[in-house]
Amino acid sequence: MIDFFSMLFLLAGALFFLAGTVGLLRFPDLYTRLHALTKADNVGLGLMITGLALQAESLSVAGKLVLIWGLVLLAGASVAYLIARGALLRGVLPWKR
Amino acid sequence: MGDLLTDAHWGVLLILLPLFGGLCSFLWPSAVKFIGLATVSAVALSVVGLGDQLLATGVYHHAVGGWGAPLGIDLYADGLSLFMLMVTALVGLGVSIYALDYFDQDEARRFWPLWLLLLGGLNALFLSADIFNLYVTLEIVGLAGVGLASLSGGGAALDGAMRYLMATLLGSLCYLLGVALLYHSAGTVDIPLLAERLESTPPVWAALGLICAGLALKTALFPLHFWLPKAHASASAPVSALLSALVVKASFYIFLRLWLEIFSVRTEGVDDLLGALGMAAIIWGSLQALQQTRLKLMIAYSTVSQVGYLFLVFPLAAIGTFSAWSAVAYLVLSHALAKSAMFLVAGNLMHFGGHDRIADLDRAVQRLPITVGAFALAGVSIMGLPPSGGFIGKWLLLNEALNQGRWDLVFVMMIGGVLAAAYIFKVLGFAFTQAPVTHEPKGVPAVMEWSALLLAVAAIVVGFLASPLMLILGIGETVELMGAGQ
Amino acid sequence: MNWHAWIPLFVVVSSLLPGLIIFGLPEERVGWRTLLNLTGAVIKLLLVSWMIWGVYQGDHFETRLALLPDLDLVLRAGPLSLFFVALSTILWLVTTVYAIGYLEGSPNRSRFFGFFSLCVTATVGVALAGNLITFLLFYELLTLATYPLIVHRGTDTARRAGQTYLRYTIFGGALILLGTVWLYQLTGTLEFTPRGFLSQIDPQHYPALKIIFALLIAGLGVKAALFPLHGWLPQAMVAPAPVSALLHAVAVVKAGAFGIVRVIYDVFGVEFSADLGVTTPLAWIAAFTIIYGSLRALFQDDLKRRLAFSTVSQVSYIALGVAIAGPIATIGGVVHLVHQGLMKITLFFCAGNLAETLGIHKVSEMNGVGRRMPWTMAAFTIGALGMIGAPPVAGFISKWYLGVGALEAGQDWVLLVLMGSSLLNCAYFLPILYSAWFKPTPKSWPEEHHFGRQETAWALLLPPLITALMALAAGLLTGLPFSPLEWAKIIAEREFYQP
Amino acid sequence: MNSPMIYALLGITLFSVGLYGLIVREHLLRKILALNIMGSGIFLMLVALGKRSAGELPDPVPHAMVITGIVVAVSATALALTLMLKLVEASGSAVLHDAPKDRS
Amino acid sequence: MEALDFALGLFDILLVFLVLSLAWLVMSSEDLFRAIVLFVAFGLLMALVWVRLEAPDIALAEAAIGAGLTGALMMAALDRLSSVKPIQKVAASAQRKQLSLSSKVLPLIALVLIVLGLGYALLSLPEIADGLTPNVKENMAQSGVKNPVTAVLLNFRGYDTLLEMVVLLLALLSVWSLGGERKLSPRSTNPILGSLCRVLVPVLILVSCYLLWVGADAPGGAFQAGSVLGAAGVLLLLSGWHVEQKYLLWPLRFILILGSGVFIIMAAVLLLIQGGLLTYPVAQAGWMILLLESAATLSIGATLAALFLGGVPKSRVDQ
Repeated sequence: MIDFFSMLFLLAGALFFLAGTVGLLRFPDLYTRLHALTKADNVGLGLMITGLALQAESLSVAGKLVLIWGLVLLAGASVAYLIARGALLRGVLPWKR
Repeated sequence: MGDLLTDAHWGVLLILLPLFGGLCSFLWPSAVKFIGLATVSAVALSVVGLGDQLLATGVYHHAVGGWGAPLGIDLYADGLSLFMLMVTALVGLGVSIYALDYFDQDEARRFWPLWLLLLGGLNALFLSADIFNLYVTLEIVGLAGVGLASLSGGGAALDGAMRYLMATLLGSLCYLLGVALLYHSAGTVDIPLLAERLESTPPVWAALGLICAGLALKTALFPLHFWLPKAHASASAPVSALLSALVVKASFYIFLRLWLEIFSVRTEGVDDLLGALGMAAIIWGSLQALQQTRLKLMIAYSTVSQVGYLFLVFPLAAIGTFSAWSAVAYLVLSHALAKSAMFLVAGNLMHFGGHDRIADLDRAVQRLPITVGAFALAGVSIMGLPPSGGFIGKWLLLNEALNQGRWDLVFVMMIGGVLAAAYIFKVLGFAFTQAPVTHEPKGVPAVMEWSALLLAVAAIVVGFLASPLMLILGIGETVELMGAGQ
Repeated sequence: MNWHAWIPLFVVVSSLLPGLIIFGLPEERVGWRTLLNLTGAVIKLLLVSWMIWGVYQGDHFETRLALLPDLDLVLRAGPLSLFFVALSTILWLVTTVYAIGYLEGSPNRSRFFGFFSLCVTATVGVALAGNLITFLLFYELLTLATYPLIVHRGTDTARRAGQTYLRYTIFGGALILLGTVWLYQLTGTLEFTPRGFLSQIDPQHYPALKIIFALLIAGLGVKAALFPLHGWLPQAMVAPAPVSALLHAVAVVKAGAFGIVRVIYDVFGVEFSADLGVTTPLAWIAAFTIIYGSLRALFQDDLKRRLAFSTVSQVSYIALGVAIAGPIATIGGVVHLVHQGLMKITLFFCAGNLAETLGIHKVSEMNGVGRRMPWTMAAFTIGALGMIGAPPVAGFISKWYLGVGALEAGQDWVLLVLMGSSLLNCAYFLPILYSAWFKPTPKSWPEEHHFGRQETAWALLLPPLITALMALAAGLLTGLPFSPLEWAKIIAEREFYQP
Repeated sequence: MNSPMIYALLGITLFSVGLYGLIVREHLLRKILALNIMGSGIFLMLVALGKRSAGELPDPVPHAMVITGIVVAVSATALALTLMLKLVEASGSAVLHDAPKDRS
Repeated sequence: MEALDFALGLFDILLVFLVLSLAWLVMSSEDLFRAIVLFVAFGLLMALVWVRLEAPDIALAEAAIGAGLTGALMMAALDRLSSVKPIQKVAASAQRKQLSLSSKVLPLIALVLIVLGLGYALLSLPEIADGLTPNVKENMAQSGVKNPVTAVLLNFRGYDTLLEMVVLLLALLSVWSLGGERKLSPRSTNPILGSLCRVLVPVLILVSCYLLWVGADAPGGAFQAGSVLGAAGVLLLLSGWHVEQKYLLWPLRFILILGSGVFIIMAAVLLLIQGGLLTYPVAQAGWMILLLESAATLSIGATLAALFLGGVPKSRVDQ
């Protein structure tokens, strides 16, 4: 049962990563790529962590996994903001149709 | 008391003292000169202590951490190591005294910590019996060398330092790859154990090639010498002296040590290749030195050619004897003393006239007689004229070459000597004449003049100390065994 | 303590130490410098006299210091070495006096006298060397010590002359080094032994020995100015006069010639060299050099250059005498070592006096100089006559023994050489004497200096007079027990007759 | 061929690629990158071959060596980068120019 | 099980391919910025490789130092490089020069030859070799720690580590000697960076302590902990951390030499007591190693951050 949920979460996570990567490659400009990347990665990683945490031997391992997710969320969000801000300041214009 | 002295761990002290001194001099920049000189003197005394110990008890062996090879690292000192430590202490002491007056306060604060750590690295290198540990010491020596080379900060010095850094890192990496191959071939990095376990297999051959190439690059063996002239010529004088006299010899020592203990029986053809490169280095380096118009570049190219002499020993050692090895040790010693003296002289002349153009030395003989005298004496040793350390080394090497009928080596050595005389006397000749444009000379501190002279005189005096020095070299019989065991 | 084991070393040190101290003396301490120089010279003279007396009685003087585990530095006093040591010691004393006068007031005298002493140290070392490696050591030291003297004036010409000198001598030194190592490798010893140490050697090494002989002689021939290795000598004339005097009469040229004698007598042995067939080519080269040098001298207007080519010619008498390989010729050759020294140094002193006092550098400027400087020119005349070989000056003795020796050894052609050379000597010396004494004095000299009532300074005048008298005495008093001729006979006896 | 050997071969290939870059590329920053890649290759080989042991655990000694090596590498890199910056400041170029005379 | 092996094999091959192509791209890409980004990616993939090779200690070190700090150093250098001079032009002219056949093709041939030669050498090594595994296992009980890598680093080959600390210090000394004084950057006006710092730095310090502590028994140790600490330092420097000048003199220097200093003193003391360089008494080995590691962690962290700064730090005078 647990194995099944694990697999489910992991596959879902992988799907998000895939989508994020496709976005990274296909989206037209920096801001949209950033959007795809961070959003997908954050959710994807969260799903994966959940899937892995289900398999964890002890609560502390699961805790560590969640901690990692928290750190990545924090770092990802901040860095995405910093990159976008830097780009704006350097005069990179958002894409328009 | 006597027991205390012979039982003391002089070898370990030789490593810890300069490292500790380096840290202290970093921590208390205002006292660098005092800390530096005290440390270097203490190191010199410890070398004497170690020498005394070795003469009494034979080789020194210390298993770090009490583990012993192959798990732990062994320190090991025999005659050859002691000899190198002695060279280092002698040159180090001379250059240190010189540096007292050479650097201003700011430069001194940067120089001394680097130099003391370099000294620690060199000592550790000469005492190590572990090829991975040798890698780490090589890196200490290399990085400290680069730091020192860039000390004076001008564009040329930075350029030289950069070349040096690239070469030394590449050399280290090649060496490390060789070490990795050896470790996985024999399951140990301890030199004596490697000597027992290694067989002539492809990985060992590959390791030999890589280690030789890496060390040859660091030793600036022709044609891998391209980095040396600029790096050595553009550094400040005491640094050039240390680099040319000691740092180049450190990698050569590893070369020699590994050859003696590990590779000697497994090499055919490699020794001849090294000999051929040595010969090319002698000729090429001398010719280049002859063409230089700047003194420091000339001295640097002279190092390239003198390094060539060191490599002549490999073809001779295949069926060689003790005298071939002592010849090379002697050349190392006398070249270290003479070359450091020469670079210090160049420093004096630059300080004096603000340049080092050979043609404009402008009656330096009259104005700086001690300095020019030092150059001349050092030159005698470099040319290999009697009586000097260089002569003894050359005599032994010539003798061995003739014994084995290696006329090619004999001729190259003769030509090299004549060429060396040509470039050295070119300098001396211009030191007598008046330059077309005279300039207001600056006085040179006496300490700087005398320390250069002392090193040069030492290069001559060792020409009379062959018997005791060979006694020292014979400790542990590594050298003798290798000579006889072919 | 066994003094005999240290005297040879003391002899060397007696000029080395003053030299080193003089380097440290400030320029203006003239008194101290003179004192040191003269004290050293006198002590050396005393020590050498002691050794001569001792060796005459059969004592053994030898200093031995370990250089390498199986190779020693040896200083040994034998008849041949003492012969040369005595010459250099006496002439050093005289030349020092002369140099003090000559260089008065000129710059860098401490350096000059320092190297001057080193130069003599090296010469004495060359003389006393008891084996080939010691010889080589001092021989190279001589090269190094003379270089600063040659470039002493610091002009561009001087520097170039110095470069030329080094080009020749360093090359020569390398040849000797090669020959020495090779010899050592073949025999395992380098010890000078009367009649050589090679006669027992395996004949398969003969070709190698011939090459070694050629290497050694070529290397020595550079300093001895054997044709075609003489090129440096005339150029080296830019040096101050005392240096030229010392270079030609005692130090450099003689060290080369002495080395040739050593190699033939004490390394190869006369008989063995003759058996090897290497002496005849040497004799030919020497003979050619004699004629060639004289011919070149004939066409020099510069006085010192003329004397230089004369040296090229005269020194080869020594090599010739030795190469003829007979006892009497040996006496002639060896004794010429001293005779030529006495005569040539006189000539150079006189040339220096002319230059210093009157600014005369050329033969063509010497008209009537005999009346302005009679004493100097008298000494010059004695020297010149000696060179020609006119009795009773010393040169006659040398040529006589050479000629008789050549006849005895069946090498009659040498006589022709001697005669030709003497004629040439006449041709380049007699016109000088003629114009100096008999041509009218010009109104003014190129650059005249006055020294009170004498024709020139005492320190400049006395040395040539003394050496000229000695040259005369060596020719007249040949029968006295310590005369050069007697001593040369002892050497020849040792080489040819002793068991 | 087992997977450690594949990684060991990757190691030497990285070493060679780095060496190639070091020789061919002229910009100093690239040379520094090249040295780092060479180092990684050596480390990889060292550790990968340590997995040949018969026991369960890989040989820990190469691991320790590699950690040492990584620290050495970062030290050297930092020094090289600073030196490069200073050199560019002084000479205006991030390429080492060889005077033809000094070429060998 | 077999399926897993196959999948892992496939994964290995994919990873090898990726690492290799990244390395090639790092070397061949024309844009330096791109090359550095690729190099960081290369480092991260290398960390993965280390995990595959069951070398978690190295994986941690590689991720923190190899990819993280080295990347940061290079980025910072590139940034300063472009502020010094328009380097693109220089690079472009350099490119044009190298299009010649011999300068590019010959090294390529040499490369292939080296790979073939070394590959042959590797393949002729014995299939199974224990190396020093048995020796380590045998002596683990006396080492004072339970993580074999830590045992080798701090005990069996502790002397190497001592010298390695010296190497690190040397690099810093050289950088300081070269770089001259460098002012700490001004406080960032960016609110997010500041808050990120405030959250992340304590976490990093915590992680560092954890790594240090756990190193005795499990993957981790002074180097990993130190590099995490160094990362925290870099973050602080970027966000414009203010340090008063008085702390930048003696106290900073003290922290910088603490690691090597404690190592040397420990070595000397043990030499006196035990008669051997770094010969720990078995009973005390554990805490001694921890002491050494703690000091080393502080030094490594401080040194790495200082290396990032690239010169002798000097307090800015903004207040």
